[in-house]
Amino acid sequence: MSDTAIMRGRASYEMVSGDIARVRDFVREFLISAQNLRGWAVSARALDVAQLVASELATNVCKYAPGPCLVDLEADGTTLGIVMWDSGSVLPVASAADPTRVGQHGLELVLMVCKSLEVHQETVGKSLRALIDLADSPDTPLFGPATG
Amino acid sequence: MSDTAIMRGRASYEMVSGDIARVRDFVREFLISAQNLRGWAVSARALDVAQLVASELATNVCKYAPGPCLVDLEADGTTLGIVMWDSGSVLPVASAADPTRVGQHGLELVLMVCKSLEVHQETVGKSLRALIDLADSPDTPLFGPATG
Amino acid sequence: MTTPESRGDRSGPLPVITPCGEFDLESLPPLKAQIDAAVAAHGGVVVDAAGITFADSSFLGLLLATHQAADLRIAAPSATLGRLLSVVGADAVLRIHPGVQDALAAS
Amino acid sequence: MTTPESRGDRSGPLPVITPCGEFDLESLPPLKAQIDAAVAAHGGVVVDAAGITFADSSFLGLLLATHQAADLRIAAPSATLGRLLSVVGADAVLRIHPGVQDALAAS
Ligand SMILES: Nc1ncnc2c1ncn2[C@@H]1O[C@H](COP(=O)(O)OP(=O)(O)O)[C@@H](O)[C@H]1O
Ligand SMILES: Nc1ncnc2c1ncn2[C@@H]1O[C@H](COP(=O)(O)OP(=O)(O)O)[C@@H](O)[C@H]1O
Repeated sequence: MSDTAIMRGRASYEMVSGDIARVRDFVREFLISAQNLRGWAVSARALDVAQLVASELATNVCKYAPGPCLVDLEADGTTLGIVMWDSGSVLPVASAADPTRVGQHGLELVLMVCKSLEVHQETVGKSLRALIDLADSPDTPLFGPATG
Repeated sequence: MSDTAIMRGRASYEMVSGDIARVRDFVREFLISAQNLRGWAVSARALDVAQLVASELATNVCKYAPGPCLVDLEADGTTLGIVMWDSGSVLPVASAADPTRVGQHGLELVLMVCKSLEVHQETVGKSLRALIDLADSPDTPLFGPATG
Repeated sequence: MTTPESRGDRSGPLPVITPCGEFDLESLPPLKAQIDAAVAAHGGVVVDAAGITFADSSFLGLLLATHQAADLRIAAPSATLGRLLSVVGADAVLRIHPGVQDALAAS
Repeated sequence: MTTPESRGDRSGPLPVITPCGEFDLESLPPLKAQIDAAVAAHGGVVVDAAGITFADSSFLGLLLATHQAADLRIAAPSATLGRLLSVVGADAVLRIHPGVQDALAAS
């Protein structure tokens, strides 16, 4: 696929009140433009999942790395990449899932609905990159069948 | 950088007794070949880190996803990628680091010494990809100064 | 048809809360306060969830915590919420009903 | 020069264990048994760590658990082990000595 077929977007936030919702709006509008301008198929599930992932990652910036946050979106006809950079140097750490915990399980959820999740150390801070399927497909088994 | 400048290696394991050490040997020998055949600079730290990451990922396959395991190595002159595929569909899940835990903290350690860590869902099982700097550089702050 | 009044095991029908819009970490506190108040007064609550256009793990945490402590009944979840609940398997744990009347009538 | 015998606070010098080679989940059990036996008999142990050519988080877990329960002294860690301990900040927690004699003489 040639690079001209890639659609990109970027936005920055200070993660003040209301910004979690603004990050979701940014992602939703990006996907709707992708559908309208490029004619790409974006399933209802993908629209849901993209906003969910954006919301979880932005929530974690609020909770664990308050301060500036940069969101990069990158789509081809098949997948959407959401890259969220924050200034915190602490990396989200993997440890055993605790099914008895009532807590938020934010990244657990992200892992379940994404094709991949990447953690990158940056010169300042870190970035997380989540990859989402735009269309429903047999390759996206863990979200289960769409119910609506 | 052209693709011919990339060096690749692949090995598969059943994760039987001794295989964790064999995965380390495979990675070490790959890096030593890279140094000898390509003249790439591989620091003592990088040799350590690569084996440490390989050992941690292989240990987790033994503990959490017993069965076949595929190791792909990919180096250019600057970084080494270690991709480890296993057949388990459960993904390593991120949750809060607990500094009071005496436990192994394997992936926490991997995150600390790598430039990036990726978790990919595959059609069967999953893969983890860790990226390591071959040379010591100011971009690799979290391992601290080499002591030997 | 079963009406709330026909349930014999409570002094009155459970209160019904009808949250609308998007629920995340920031927008959650007023809803949480409403749910907590209903639970404190009646031991349970029906959440009419048809108008929930977005929810994430913060909202999910509130549902699971409420369910552990009280009689939480979710009615008519929107497609979006239904998907969220099924991803994490919460649809097998929580009590979900097709409509508010079913939720009220359930025992 | 301080010799083990000059330490007055113990009935005898701590035992010294000299593990050599690579230590991971699989190769750890014999070393763990040796350390546990030394700790059971003497309340502590000196690990002469110069010959450790590789160690990972499984080994680190053994050191940290031993340190919490007993008088663990690490002597002359190899460069590789030194790097591992410093990454996780274990060098600030564990008792590390330049050589076996220093470790034995320490109080
Ligand atoms: N952006 C971030 N910066 C620093 N730490 C993070 C970030 N995101 C997540 N974490 C760490 O990873 C852990 C897991 O996050 P998550 O699964 O979202 O759950 P929760 O917020 O419920 O703990 C958090 O507890 C936190 O320690
Ligand atoms: N290859 C794997 N397959 C399935 N689950 C894994 C795998 N690797 C790690 N995990 C999960 O991630 C958790 C964190 O792993 P790790 O940090 O290495 O620590 P530990 O083994 O000490 O729990 C594990 O407890 C396990 O639940």
